[in-house]
Amino acid sequence: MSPLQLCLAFSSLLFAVGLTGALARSNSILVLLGLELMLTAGSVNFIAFWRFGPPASPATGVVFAIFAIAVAAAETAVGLALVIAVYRHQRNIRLPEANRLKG
Amino acid sequence: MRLLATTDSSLLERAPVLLRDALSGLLPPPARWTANALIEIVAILAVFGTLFAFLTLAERKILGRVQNRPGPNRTGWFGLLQPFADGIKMLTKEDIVPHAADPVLHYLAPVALIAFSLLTFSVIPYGRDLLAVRMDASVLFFFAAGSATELSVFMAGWSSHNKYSLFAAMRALAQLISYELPLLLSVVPVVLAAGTLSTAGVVAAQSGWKWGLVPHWHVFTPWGAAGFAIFMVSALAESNRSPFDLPEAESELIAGHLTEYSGFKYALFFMAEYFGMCALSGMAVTLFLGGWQAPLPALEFVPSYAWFALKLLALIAGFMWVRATLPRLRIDQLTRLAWKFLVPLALINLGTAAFWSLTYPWGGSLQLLRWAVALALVMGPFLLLGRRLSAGLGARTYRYA
Amino acid sequence: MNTVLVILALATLGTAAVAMSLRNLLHSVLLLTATWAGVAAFYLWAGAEFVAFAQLLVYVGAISMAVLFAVLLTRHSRDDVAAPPAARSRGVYAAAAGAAVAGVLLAAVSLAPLATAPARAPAVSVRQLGGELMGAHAASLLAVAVLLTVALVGAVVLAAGGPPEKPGDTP
Amino acid sequence: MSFSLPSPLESAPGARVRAVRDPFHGDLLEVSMGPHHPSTHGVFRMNVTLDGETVVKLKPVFGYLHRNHEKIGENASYLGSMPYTDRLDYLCSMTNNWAYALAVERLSGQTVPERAEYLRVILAELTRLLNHTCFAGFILQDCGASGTPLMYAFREREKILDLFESLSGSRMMCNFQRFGGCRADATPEWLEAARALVDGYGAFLDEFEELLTGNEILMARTQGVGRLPAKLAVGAGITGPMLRASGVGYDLRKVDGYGVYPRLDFRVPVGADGDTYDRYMVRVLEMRESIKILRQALGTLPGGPVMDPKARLRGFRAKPGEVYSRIEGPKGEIGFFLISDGGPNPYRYRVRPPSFINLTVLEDLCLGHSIADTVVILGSIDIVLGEVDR
Repeated sequence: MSPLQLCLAFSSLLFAVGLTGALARSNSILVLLGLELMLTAGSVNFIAFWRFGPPASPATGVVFAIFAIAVAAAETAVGLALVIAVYRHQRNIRLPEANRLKG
Repeated sequence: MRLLATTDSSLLERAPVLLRDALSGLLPPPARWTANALIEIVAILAVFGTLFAFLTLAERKILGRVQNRPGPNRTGWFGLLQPFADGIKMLTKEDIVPHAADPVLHYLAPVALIAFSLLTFSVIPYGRDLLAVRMDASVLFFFAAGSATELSVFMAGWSSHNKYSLFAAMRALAQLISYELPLLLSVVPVVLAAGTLSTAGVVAAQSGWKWGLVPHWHVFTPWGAAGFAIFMVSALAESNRSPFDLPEAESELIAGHLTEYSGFKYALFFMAEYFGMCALSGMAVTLFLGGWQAPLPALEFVPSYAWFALKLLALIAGFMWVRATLPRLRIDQLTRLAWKFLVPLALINLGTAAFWSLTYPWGGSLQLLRWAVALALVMGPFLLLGRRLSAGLGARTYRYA
Repeated sequence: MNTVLVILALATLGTAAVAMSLRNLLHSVLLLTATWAGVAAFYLWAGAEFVAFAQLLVYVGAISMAVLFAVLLTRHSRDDVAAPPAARSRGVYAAAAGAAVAGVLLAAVSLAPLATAPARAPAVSVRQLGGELMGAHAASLLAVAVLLTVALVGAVVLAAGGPPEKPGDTP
Repeated sequence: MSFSLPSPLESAPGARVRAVRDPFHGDLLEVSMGPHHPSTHGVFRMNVTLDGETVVKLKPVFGYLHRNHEKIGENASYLGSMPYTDRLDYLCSMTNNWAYALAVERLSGQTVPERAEYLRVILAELTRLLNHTCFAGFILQDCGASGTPLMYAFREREKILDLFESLSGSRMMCNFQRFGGCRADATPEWLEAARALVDGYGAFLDEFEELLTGNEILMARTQGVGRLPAKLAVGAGITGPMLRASGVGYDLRKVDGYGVYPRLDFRVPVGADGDTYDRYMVRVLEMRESIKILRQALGTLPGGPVMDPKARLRGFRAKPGEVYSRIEGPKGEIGFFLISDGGPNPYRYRVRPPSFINLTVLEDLCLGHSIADTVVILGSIDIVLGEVDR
């Protein structure tokens, strides 16, 4: 396998692990972390293609990865705030019980 | 890694690099790179390990002198062997792990802490030719590695299964989240002015003297002085030193996250605290105090690493002085100081630095205007925010019945 | 060169997989921190120094702290950090879904006619990167900045805006 | 729909807990601070219930140092109790001695020579300096100033203790006062040394205050923290500097005018807010007044005996009756209640210890403040466990 394919395999597996975690667990923090892993797998792809892919502008992949990290940080902040808000309302953070849209 | 001794400097200046090359020269060429790296690692460990040992002694001596007592003076001349006695004591003490503790995290915490704090040493330029790892983004690396240390404090506090330790863990997290921001923001103006994220580049940007007298160190500009002050205050908080030693506040939380640690693990925490202090002071020297540069052209014959050591020790002595003097802040005051004072100041300081670099070509009387505006930009917010911060506080007058 | 990559990938995937299956939430978070550090190591291996350090700073330094904070704030007692796995059937379905996605992706990756790797990494200095960000990508940079600000403010409002308090309730 | 958490404390009968709500209202954590904690000033325990770091309930637990003082006093002779009083507040043995001696003197109608009265005032004011100096050092230590103020304070304390030692033979357990006077007379050299100490004390106080009194961190830590309203202070029987810090100008040296205090010119500093800062500052100002008193007393010390020649110590029997006698100790009103049935030992012996009674408001002061404040507030009450537990 070429390095690019290895990198892509790595990111695919990371994505799958994140997906499995997000689907399998009912704790909302763990679900959030699973999503985070999937996002990380995305930015791994950016770097992989930047490094081994067809040459484009020299910084594009890096710039995209940076943006991805920033967006992931924002997503986590909002996600955790939601988790805390949910906890304040129903005193636990199990997702199956957070199925009402009413407070 | 690929260090080459500059040829125009004195023998003393080049001595460390020459010594390293002589040692690795004994090996076949393919192994030299690895050998050089190993020698550098060992040198950093040895120098800072020794420094740590004697800093503990110096701290106790300085605290002692400030407090009208002699400090340790029984082991060796002037207590010079005290660190070794302490080391032997620490090593021979029983390593206690509480029954209810989380054993893995309890074990990992000091190890992770010491590892991360050692990482930060790799990017500090100790001298003209002394820099272990040359990287383009070494300033970023320094703070990335340093930010992980508080994670270990959290691990220690959480895993000990002690309520005081748990408080320490929460405090450590709050403290880190609050002070990481001003610490990084105070560095941004330097990066802006130097136009580089590499530590060597920042030092190079501070070379030279104005009128052959005043060095071009960042601390001698209005934004640099403010940035230096913000950096040092945040560094005190980041390294959990008094008056920001809330995680281990001994009068409140016994010893905070260290309560359940003993023996060598405790020593590792202690070591990491001093390493953190050394690393942050070293970074402050690099970013604001001209790194290894001599203060006057006439003093350039002194090797650059000596200047670095001198500045480093001066800053560490400052840390100790502060510790001997100030009371501790409360956690809400600590976070308020960060969010309502240091962060806005650091942001405004960024603007000041931008103004300073935009008005670079101004000359003559405009130079005076430049200084006046920059000083106003630094002092005005400082006074205003400071007044708001200490609103309602003040000396009182008392009546007599 | 590939050996390093394989080792890195295995370590990263291993920590991620274990983290996703642990009962103790705190251990999960700390292990995930290791995962993120592993990804940062991958970036460093790929030559994207800046991204690696940004990843370290943002994930290990900030996000892990925020997650730990959230874990500590959302529990009933000191020892309440256990996150019991959901029903067995759910785990099986999830594993099946994950395996299916992984299979499809891996098949696509191994079958796709991908260009061969260039001999050396595209060298990009921090200065260049800064130029790119402020030049070609200035608009997106601004958008991300606005997004971050909005997210931060929104997070604070969500987390801190509790139910209206009765007057006289607070000291 | 609004949502509120039922707090277990709100529904508890008689709970006077102010509900302290923060946005992250979590579950309550109980922490047992003490009996072995660096800042409980001895073996004292506070069962603190915390919401985050905020105190919502505080239960003081004491008695770890209980020594049966009052029962021993009923079985020992009148003179035999004197050394025990040293151990009440072991920082202020001289004032404890005086309060006990005064009670017995009133019970038996004894008089005290003029010189002894002056000597008692001198020793009491030295004790006040000693106590307040230690207090100032300890409270700054509690605030987190790592040792420096404490060491400064201890340096001065040693000088006073040296004086005590050369006069009574013991640094802390002086056992110096007797019914009818003092056990020994002060030599001219001793008086000279005392004058030198008093002359230098103002400079020490200036130095000490320069170190931290104007410090913003100290103000932020103490101003507005642990406010004690005057009404609560009077209602709870708080005395001493703690009461005066709350704005009540009540000082037994002025109110009762015992000893030779009416002849001396001094003022009583009074605080306004009753917070920790006031409690600290009132004590510092009191030290300056004590210096004034000491100057006057040392300047006008009359000659003569220090012991009433008619006084009888061994085999002493008081007339039947009862007496409550009190003086203004450094920590507040230290009083002794004695009932005599004419026998060689008191029928009933009871101490009114100032630290114990001042400690009763601890919970009121701490509620709503953080755990770090609790330590400072406890320090500002200035307790000695020997006296609290007796």
